[in-house]
Amino acid sequence: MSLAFLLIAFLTVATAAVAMALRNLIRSALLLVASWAGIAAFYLWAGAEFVAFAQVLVYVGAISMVVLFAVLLTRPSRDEAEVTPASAGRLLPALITGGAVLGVLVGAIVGSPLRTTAKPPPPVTVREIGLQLMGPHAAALVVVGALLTVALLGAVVIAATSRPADPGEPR
Amino acid sequence: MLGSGLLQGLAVTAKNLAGSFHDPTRYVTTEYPEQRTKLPENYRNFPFLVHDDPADPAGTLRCVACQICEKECPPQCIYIVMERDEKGKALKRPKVFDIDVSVCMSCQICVEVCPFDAIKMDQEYEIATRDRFGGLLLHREDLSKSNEYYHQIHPTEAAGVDAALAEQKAKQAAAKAAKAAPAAPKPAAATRSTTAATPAPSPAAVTSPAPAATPPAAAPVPPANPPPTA
Amino acid sequence: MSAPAANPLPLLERLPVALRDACTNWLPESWRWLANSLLSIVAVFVVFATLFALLTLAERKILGRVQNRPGPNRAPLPFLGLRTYGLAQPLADGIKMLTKEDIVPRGADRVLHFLAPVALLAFSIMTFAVIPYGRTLLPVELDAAVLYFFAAGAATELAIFMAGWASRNKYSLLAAMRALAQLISYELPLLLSVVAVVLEAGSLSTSVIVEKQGAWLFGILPQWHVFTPWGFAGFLIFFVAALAESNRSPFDLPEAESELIAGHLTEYSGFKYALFFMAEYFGMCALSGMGVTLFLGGWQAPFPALGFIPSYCWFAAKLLALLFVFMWIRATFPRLRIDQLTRLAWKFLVPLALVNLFTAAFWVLSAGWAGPLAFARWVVAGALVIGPFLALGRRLSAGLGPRSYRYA
Amino acid sequence: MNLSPLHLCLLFSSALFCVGLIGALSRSNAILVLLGVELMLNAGNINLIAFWRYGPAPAEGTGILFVLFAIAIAAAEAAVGLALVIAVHRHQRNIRLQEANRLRG
Repeated sequence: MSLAFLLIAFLTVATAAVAMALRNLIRSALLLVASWAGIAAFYLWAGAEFVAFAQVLVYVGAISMVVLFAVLLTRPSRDEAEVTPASAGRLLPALITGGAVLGVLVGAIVGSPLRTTAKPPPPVTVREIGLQLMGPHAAALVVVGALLTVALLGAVVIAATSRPADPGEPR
Repeated sequence: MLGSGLLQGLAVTAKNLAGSFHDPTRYVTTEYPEQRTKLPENYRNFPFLVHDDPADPAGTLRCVACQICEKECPPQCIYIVMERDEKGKALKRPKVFDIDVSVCMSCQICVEVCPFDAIKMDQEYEIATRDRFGGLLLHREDLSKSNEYYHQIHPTEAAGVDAALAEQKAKQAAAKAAKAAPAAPKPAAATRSTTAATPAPSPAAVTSPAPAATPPAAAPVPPANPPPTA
Repeated sequence: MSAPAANPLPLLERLPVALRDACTNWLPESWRWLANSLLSIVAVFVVFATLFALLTLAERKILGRVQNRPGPNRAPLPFLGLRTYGLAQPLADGIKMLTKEDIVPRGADRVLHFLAPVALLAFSIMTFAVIPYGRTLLPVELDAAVLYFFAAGAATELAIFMAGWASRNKYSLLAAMRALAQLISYELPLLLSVVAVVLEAGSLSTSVIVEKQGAWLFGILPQWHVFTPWGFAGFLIFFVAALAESNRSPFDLPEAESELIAGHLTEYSGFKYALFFMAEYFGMCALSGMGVTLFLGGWQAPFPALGFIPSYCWFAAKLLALLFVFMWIRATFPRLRIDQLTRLAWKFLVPLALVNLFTAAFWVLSAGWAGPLAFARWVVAGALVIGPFLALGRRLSAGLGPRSYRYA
Repeated sequence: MNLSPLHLCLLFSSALFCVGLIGALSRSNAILVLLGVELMLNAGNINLIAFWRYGPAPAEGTGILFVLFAIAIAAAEAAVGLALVIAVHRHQRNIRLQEANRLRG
C-alpha cells in the first residue's frame, strides 16, 4: 500500500510543479486539476472516502471551471493563453524562500518523533459525518454556509459588469 | 400554464410516431430503388430523339440535321453533323448528334423550335456515371428512342404530335394530288388548327392510356413550316 | 457486486452472480475479488457498449418514425444479405468510424486533443460503478455512492472543455465556454433535486435508496419517490437537468450544428469522434440509471404480483423507458437560446429545487401523520409543489406567447 | 532513519506546500498566484487527513470535518479571488500583478 502512496504523492507533486512552471495557462490549470485529483486519490488511500469525493466534486467539478473561465476571460491576446514565465528576479527569491521553508519543514518532520497508531482508523460513515455536522459542528456549518453565500454574492457583484441593460435586448 | 405547450408538442410527435406504423397516409416514404413513384406526365429532364421504326432506329430518325436546335440551345450542349454522301450532297439525317447532359439545363427550347417533332424531353433521371467526361455525353445511338417510348412517357402530348404529323402527311398527299391536277386550289392555312383537333388514327395511340382527344396546351403544336420534301 | 441476501433468491434472480461465481470459483481466495471486479467491469462495459450500439439505431429509428419515415433500414447483415430492419447499421457505422482518417488540426494542442475523448469516456464509464442494476447487481458498494456518481460526472465537463480548447477553433472554443456555463448552471438543480431524495432516504448509498422504495402502499401501490409530490417535482427537475447535463436536445447548445457547426466535436473525426459519441450516450444512460435508482424505484417491481420477474429486468425496462423519453424529447423540441437556457436554470429550476427541498423536509417530518392528517400532508405537499411552479412559471413565461408576424 | 507513514504523508504535504509557495511567489499572473495559494491550502488539508488517519488519538471524524470545512472555504476563496482577477482585468486589461498597483479603478 505504501507503493501506491508513493506513486500518488510523486504524481501529485510532479503535476503541481510542472503546472507552476508552464507558460500555457490552460495547460497549467488542467495539470493542477490533475494534481487536485491526485490529492483526492490520496484521501481515498487514507480511507476518507467522503472527503475524496467532495474534493473531486468541488475542485475538479467547480473550482476548475471557475479557473478556466477566468483564464479565458483574461487572456492577454485573443488567440493564446501564454503568459510570461517567471522572471529571474522573482524566481530566485521565490526558490530560496520555498527551499528554506521546505528545509525547515522536512527537518522538523524528520526530526520529530511522531507517535502513530498502528490500528486502522475508525470507519467513518456518511451518516456519522452528517450527524457530526448537524450536532457538535452545527454552528460551524451555519457559519460556512453564510460565508459561502456571502462569498458567492460578493463574487457576482465584483465580477459583474455595471453596464445598464440594453432596452432592446431580447428576452 | 407553463409546460402545457410542451405536452402538446409531445402529443403531436407521439401521434406521428404511432401513426407512421398504421396510417399509410402519414408514412409517405417509398423504398426508392425497389419501389418507384410514377412520374407526373409533364416531368422532363433531358432531350432524346424520336425514331419511328424500332427495327431501324438510325434510318427512321425524324431529325433531318437542320441544326436549328443546335443554334437555339442556350448552353450550347448540342452538336450536330449532317450526314453527306460521297458527292457531298446532304442526306438530311445526322451523322453525329451529341448532347452533353452535364451542360444541358432542361429548358426544352430545342423541343419547341424543332419543326419536325424530332426531339422530345425524356424522363430518364438515373444518369449517374463513373466516367466523368464520356459518360454524360450522349450520342445519336443513346439518344434515339422509339415513338412508342414517347407515347409511354408523355401519352397526351405524343398523341397530339402524331395527329399533327398525320394531318401534315395527309396535306402533303393532297398537295401532291393538287399538283397532279393543276386546277385544284391550295388548301387554306386557317383550316389547320381546326383539323388538328380531330384524332388521327395512329398505331401508337392504341398503347397510350389517355384518350387522344384535344391535345393540352403543353403539347407543342407544330408550326406552319414548309413540309420537308418541299 | 454485493453479497447475496439472506433468504434464498429465485434462480433467475441469482443467475448473474451465480455465473460470475462459476467463472471465478477456481481461483484462490485472495485473487477472487480482483477477478470478480474485473468481470463486473467487463460485464458493465459489454452491456452498455451493446446498448450504445442499439441506442444509436433506436434513436435514428424513433426520429425517423416521428418524421414519418422508416429510419435506417438498409444495412444488410454481413455475408447474409438480410436487412433485418437495419439491425446491422451500428456495425456499419462502427466500421466506418474505425476506418475514417483521424485528422488533427495543425494548430491543435495535440496532447489535450487526444486526451479529451479518452478522459470523457473514462469518466462516463466510471459513473456506471455505483448504479444498482438488480437486487444483487451492484458493481461497487459505496457509502457515498451518490456523491461519487456526481463527482465522476462533474469531471466530464472538464473533458468537454479540453476538447474545445485543444481544437484551436473558434467554434470549438465558443462551444467549450457554452458547455462550461451550461453544465455549471444545471449541476445545481441536478444536485438539489437529488439532495431531496437523500434527505428522505437518509443515506447516500444507492442500494439503501432503492431498498427504501420497496414497500407497497395498501399492498398494491409502489412507494417510489416519484409517486410523492416532492418526488414528482424532483424527478422532473432532475430529468430536465439531466437533459442539459448530457448535452441532449433541446439543451444541446454546446454542439449546436446550426450555430457552432458541431461545437467541440468540430475538429474530431474517425475513432475519436466515435468515442465522444459513445461517451455522450454513456452519460445519458448513466444519468437515466441514476434517475431510475433515485426516483423510479430502481430495480423494484411496480406491483407485488410481478415480483417473480428478475429485478434486473425491471431496471432495464425502466432505463429503456427513460431513454425513450430522452429520444422523444429530442424529436419534439427545438433548441433553446443560450440566454433562455441559463434563465431556465437560474430563475426557474434552482428556486423550484430549493422549494422542493423544503417540501421533502416537510414530508419527512410529517411521516408519522395518519388518518385525515395524511390527507392534509398530501394537500400541503402538493400545494408546496404546484404553487411555486405556477408562480415561477408565470414569471418565466411572462410576455411570451405565440408570435404574430406582419408581412411587409 | 525509519519513517512512519505519517512522516511520509507530512513530507508529501510539505513538498506540495512549497511547490505552491514557490509558484505563488514567482509567477506574476494573478490566476497562477491564486492557484498556488489553492495548492498550499490543499497541502494543509492533507496534513489534517494524515493526522486523522495516523494520529495518536483519532477522534471520530474530526479531521474529515475540518477538511470539509476547508474545502468549502477554499471554494469561496477561489470564487472571490477569480472574481477579483476578472475585475482587475476589466480595469487594466492585464492581470500582471506588478501592474495592478492602483487602488482607483
